[in-house]
Amino acid sequence: MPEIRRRLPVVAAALLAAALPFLLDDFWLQTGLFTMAAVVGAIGLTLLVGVAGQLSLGHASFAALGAYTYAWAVGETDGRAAGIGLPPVLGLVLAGVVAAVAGALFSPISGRLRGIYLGLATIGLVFLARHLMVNLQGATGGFVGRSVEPFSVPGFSFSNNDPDYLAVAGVQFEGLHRLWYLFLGVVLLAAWLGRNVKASRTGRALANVRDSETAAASTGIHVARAKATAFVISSAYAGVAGALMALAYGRIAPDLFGLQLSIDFLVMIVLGGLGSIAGAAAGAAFVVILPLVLTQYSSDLPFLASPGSGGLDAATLARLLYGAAIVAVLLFLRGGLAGAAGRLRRRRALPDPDDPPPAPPPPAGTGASPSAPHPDVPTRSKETSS
Amino acid sequence: MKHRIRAALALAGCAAVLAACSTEDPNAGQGGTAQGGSAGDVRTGTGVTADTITVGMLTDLSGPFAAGAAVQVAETRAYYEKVNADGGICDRDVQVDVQDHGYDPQKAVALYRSMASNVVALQQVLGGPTSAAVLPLAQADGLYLGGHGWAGVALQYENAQIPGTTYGIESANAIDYLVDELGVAPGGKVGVVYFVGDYGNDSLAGAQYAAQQRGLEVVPQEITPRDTDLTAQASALQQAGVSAVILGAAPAQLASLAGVMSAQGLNVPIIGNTPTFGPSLLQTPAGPALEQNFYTVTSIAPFSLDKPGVQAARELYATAAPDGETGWEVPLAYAQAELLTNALRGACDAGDLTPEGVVTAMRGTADLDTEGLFATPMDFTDPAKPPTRTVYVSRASAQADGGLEVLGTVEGPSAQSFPVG
Amino acid sequence: MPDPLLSVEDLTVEYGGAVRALRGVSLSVEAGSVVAVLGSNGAGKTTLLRAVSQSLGSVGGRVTAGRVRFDGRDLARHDASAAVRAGLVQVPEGRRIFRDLTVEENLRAGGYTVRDARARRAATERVFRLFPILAERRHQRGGLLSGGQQQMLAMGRALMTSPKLLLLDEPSLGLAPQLVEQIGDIIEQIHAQGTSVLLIEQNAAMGLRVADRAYVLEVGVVSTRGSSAELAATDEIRDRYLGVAAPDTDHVVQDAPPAAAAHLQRSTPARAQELRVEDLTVRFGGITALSGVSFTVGAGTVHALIGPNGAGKSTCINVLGGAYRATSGTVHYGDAAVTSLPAHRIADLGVARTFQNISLSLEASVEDNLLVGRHRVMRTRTSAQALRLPRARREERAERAAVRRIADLLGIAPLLDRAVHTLSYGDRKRVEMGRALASEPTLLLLDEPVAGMTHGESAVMADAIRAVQRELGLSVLLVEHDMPFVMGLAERVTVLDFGKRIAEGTPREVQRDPEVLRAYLGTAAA
Amino acid sequence: MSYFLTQLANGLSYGLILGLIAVGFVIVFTSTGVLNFAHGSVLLTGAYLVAVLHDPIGFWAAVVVGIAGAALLGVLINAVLVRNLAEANPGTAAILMLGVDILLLTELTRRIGNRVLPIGAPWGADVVTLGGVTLPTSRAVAAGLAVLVFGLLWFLFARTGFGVAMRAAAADGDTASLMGIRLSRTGAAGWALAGALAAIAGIFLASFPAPGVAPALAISAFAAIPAWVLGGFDSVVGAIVGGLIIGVVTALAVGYETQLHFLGRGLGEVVPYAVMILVLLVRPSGLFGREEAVRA
Repeated sequence: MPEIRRRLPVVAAALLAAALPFLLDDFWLQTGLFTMAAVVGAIGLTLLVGVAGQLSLGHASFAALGAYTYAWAVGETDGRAAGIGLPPVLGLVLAGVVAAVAGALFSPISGRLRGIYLGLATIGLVFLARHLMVNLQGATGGFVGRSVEPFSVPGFSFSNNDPDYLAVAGVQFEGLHRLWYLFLGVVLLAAWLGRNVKASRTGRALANVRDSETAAASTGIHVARAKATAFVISSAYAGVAGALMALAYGRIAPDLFGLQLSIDFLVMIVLGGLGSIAGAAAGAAFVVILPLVLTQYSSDLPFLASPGSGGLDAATLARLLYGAAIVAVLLFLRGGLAGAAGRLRRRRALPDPDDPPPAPPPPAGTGASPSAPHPDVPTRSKETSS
Repeated sequence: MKHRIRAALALAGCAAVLAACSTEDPNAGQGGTAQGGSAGDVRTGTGVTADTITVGMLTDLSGPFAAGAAVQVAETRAYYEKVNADGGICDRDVQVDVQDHGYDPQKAVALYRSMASNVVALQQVLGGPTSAAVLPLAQADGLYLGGHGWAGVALQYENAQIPGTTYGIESANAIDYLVDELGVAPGGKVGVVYFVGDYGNDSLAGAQYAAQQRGLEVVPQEITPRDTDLTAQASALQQAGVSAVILGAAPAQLASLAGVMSAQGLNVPIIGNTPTFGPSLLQTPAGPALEQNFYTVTSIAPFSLDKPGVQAARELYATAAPDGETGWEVPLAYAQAELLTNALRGACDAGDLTPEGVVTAMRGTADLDTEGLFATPMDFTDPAKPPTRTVYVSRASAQADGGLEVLGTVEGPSAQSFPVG
Repeated sequence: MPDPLLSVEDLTVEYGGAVRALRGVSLSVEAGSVVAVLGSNGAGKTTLLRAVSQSLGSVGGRVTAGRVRFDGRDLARHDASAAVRAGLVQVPEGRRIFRDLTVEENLRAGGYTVRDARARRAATERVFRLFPILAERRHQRGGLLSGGQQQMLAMGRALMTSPKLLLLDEPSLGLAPQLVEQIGDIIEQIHAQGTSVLLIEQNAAMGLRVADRAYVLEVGVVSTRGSSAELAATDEIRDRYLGVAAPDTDHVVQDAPPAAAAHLQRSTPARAQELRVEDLTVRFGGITALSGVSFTVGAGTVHALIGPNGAGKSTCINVLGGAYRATSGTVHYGDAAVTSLPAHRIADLGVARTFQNISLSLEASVEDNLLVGRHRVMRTRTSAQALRLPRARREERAERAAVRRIADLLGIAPLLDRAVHTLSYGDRKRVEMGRALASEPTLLLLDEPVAGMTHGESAVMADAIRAVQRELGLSVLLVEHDMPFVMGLAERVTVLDFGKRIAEGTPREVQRDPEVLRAYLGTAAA
Repeated sequence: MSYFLTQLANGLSYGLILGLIAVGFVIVFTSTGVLNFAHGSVLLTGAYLVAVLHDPIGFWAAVVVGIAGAALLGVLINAVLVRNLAEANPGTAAILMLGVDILLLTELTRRIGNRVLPIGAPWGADVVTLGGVTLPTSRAVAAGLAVLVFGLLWFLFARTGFGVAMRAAAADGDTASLMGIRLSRTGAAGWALAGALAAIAGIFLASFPAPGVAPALAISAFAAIPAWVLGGFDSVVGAIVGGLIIGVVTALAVGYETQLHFLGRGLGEVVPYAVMILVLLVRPSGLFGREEAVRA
């Protein structure tokens, strides 16, 4: 019974997401695609930052690698950029694999540095990736970028063609609609895998490394390898996210994968709550949708000036809200959206097997433990607080 | 048990979905356009109703090009107000749907999706990365797309309209002008300082081609929009002994480069592409150096040009934004509105005011006179060729309105032969 | 009678709103006196000092009841800086000098609150007179000083403000005997110059020598108080620090389920082996923490490592577990040379350990923490777990069952779903022990497993250790202060003092060793 | 040869400006444990104040206001935001600063718009020439001033009681507070110093040969991050040396771009980060960093 109750929100959300293409217009479909691509990247990053305690500002580079890998693997060589014409499914897998390999190549640094030091070091990856994107013109199309073949399986294309016309229950299914389901599938798979990793031997080892490297090593965990593993896993996620971005855009260029993308990924998981997969999804939705919606519907908001008139316009407001949301969550919302949701749930006293049950004050004697006062115990040891 | 129920539900769901599927287009065979209808004898599609025509501007009002974009929005709005006051187009009022992408490609793509079902044409999609993201989508939708700059890559798109010529031809003309008018001798070296990207690379390609034609050597220096201190580049150019510089960058880079070169005693001509100059530069420390050395080659007429088309643009702007900044954006916005209006009228005359009809009308324009907004009449019939190869040449002058004094027009031999597309 | 200089009344301190470190502690320091607070590790001594010096906040503690009055003022709602300005300075445990600053700069930082340059110069001169060696080395970086010199610097740094009351936290920690004597002399000198001193010591001999009065603190409450002479004469002090009396038998709690141990099974046939420590030396900067220590832990025996605070016991455990590198000497477990291996490889040899200050994942559940211990014996790879392949799920189920058996054994099964940060200190200690056991070790290194526990709790722990040791044929190396606990459990005991081995033998032999008595209670008391 | 020397001088002067910024990163980091991603917008704020005020109140008065304003902004960020974090750890503090940066930068961008505001410095577009080496006067002034500022910093940290207290607080805050040192004050002082240094750097980064103050100026603080990281995260000397290395390497990479063509175009942007990653591969804690700061 609790099993069902726990799954219920997830199932409901998935069903809702599956129903949306019947209701939404192109703007919202496109926004949804960008959001789902970001969700995949955010899940990967929250495994790295939230679970393993390692910061990365370099994930835009892995997303770029994934995007270009997909475009190159699936594309055909034409005048502008090379390609090898693999089936798109393979291209999607390859995007994750190549990004993972690149993440592994970075392990001499990702395994040795920790926390924010790694975050700073990874900034370099963004610029390195950009340099390669611009200069390896044969594969990337240079600064102008290259177009991306639509996703397809034999006999069916996730674009406006093949079949040229497809309608489900009276709604015409164009490329955006079709891609929606592909993306939804990838997101669900990514969330499921992420949750499994988090709750597995590897996930526990990563959390232990985050909390104390010394203790982790003493239980037989190879600390450097664990940190590198976390980095590789989240690189693979970023690579797949990049491939999805490529599909959502239809055309990719180096400008899409700047430092801002890395920062956005990071903000998503912080707003959502570090380490929480549902939180990462919520954070991604907030970060992607907010500016688009504000710009799109700015004319309906009476207090907003029209763009260019010099007053507070929608884009400026979106940036301000974005910055203010980060500041507010960090100042007032311990654990981000997921933390707040958890507290709300607990207050409603519903059992939630995902989280440990509420923390009652130490009981006055449970079992064999004569719960005496315990001296000299900071609740957080020095190792965990750093 | 639980599993079996789940499986049965899944099967039932699939069956229901399949039953609701159809791959037969009910509209097929009804004449091509899926939506829309016709009013009177003019066929219409998205963006056109019985009494309005909606055109779009997808521009940057909060990003790096906000100021210039605002000028263009103001001028464009004023233009269509005047058109509407004069009776509109095809008996309809023209409305301008302005959306702000903030120089963010992701926003641009999403906003494009919302506009594509609302507008009959996009008068402007500003910015390199943003227009690069939107162009293929607009092509797939067959939507007229103007005002995306002068990059040569746009020549591969049937639906994209280039207002004048390409950066590459601008730069080729610049080389021709250096040799023919400014006395740069064959065998000399010309520096090309350019932004990484389609704009800069196009400019470099034109300069390199022309230099080869005219027996000059190019010294390339790549920069990014973030480089605002060009000391190292200036030193490198001086070291190489250049006798002129072509700049495919933005005003901040021009100020730095001109200032440093002049301070180092390297007083050689600097010729910039259209987006390089802004009149406020003349107030910076680099002002004197600019007046001494700076020239620009532009497709669009400089603000101060004394021709009827430009005059009309100036007058409209003076009433629309009396205190607004003056620059090449004013005639450009006016000219683009003229081009689109011409296409819309053509589509109306042809009885096809659908998005496709607008593109067809634009491509049917062979000899459009813009009364000086562009240097020659415009010919849009071949998508793979720019509408003209002639540019205006001007030089910096604090006396002139908009900071540029027009010297004349150029269409040099290398510009004529420069292979585009 | 005038007000005492410092009076602490009914003080209660909590950490993180859950753990109470002090309960109703009262003490007073008369102007011009030296007062010692004695107690074992984890008794709450440092918490007491931090509460007095208003520096609890930085470690997450809070005074929930009682008050601290100094010089007639209530210090509550003032910060540490105000306390310093009022004339109360704390010398922290472990000296904590600023290693990158020179001696002179250290003193300058100490005298930060002294605004008057002349007074500051005079204070510097006074410190240099008290510690001539510091004057010689005034331009040297603090980190290059020896341990004794660092202690002098730490005290000199505190004296820069010419305090009315000096709080000293374990000044003898890790110092050689003659240096301890010297520090004692200096405390007497400081006292003679008119500064009152509140001294915290584990070295009862040293504490009782210099103090007029003393308090004994035991798990957060004052258990004994009196003049130094009275206390030195009581049996309780001797019991407390040497375990001379036979261990109590009446405290054995019945809750420990002895049958549970029968379910613990090894998944590998690994057997305990002999641990040989030979000529082990460890130096940190200017300090020698261990010098030439050798001992052997027989396969399947319980061996205790005892000694006063700072004797090098934890350093030794840290070298065995791979957290520290040995400067010289070797450690072999069976045939494997432990000293050349990284920590995770040592764990692979079947060596598991616990930590003095507990190192658990606080946000994770008890079960997850215990499962981390199973890391070494689990086999499925990340990819199999991510895909939840049947074998991964099978393994996960089996491991959860194994962890439950361990939890049953330690009496923490009801807590499996709780997050560790909600647990009491004693429960956390047991969780950590469980994590060590979960990795199916053949050698268990326990760093103060019952520090800060009540008698009842430590008895349960002793039973548990005994049970698993018997069931699984483990070797156990134990570092502990609680003498009755050690004496009742260990088969052999090695005694360290100042980084050297001073005695080894059966518990009974060691208890009678004059060297050991001297190390614990000082020559005076022996 | 004189070409090489010109590029070298150019790189060194630029490197000293980077050093000013990187030292600010170090001081904020050691005094409050914050990775200050808002450093760039603090820098821009200082430069912006000078640009708008130099006309009404004169350049030098505007410089004083700009430096004081940036310092005050830093102090405010620390007092209002950093000290009130729900979970105080370096990771969340760093992300908080990203949020602060977005807020400040958005407002400044709105105010500046697309304009380039001249800084109004008296040295204008002058250059100095010394033995065949040409250097913009503003850069020569910047180099001289940076050296002076570094000297003053040395005096502060080595010779004054408060400076020693700041170092003590940076080394061991808990113990320092036991000595009566108020960490809130050393923290505030750290932020103020960093803000002032950033403003000085900003003024020179907006001076000739750059055209003036534009929003992109905030990004130039990012250019100092490789300098900071490769110098070691907690070393002031390391930050200065790191700045010089990055400045020189960047200038040479740009100056010899033609010869280095095989590495691709646009080297100037990527070279600082490439150098940083190479250094970290060899020394994870940077050139002057303490080992334990990074590892364990």
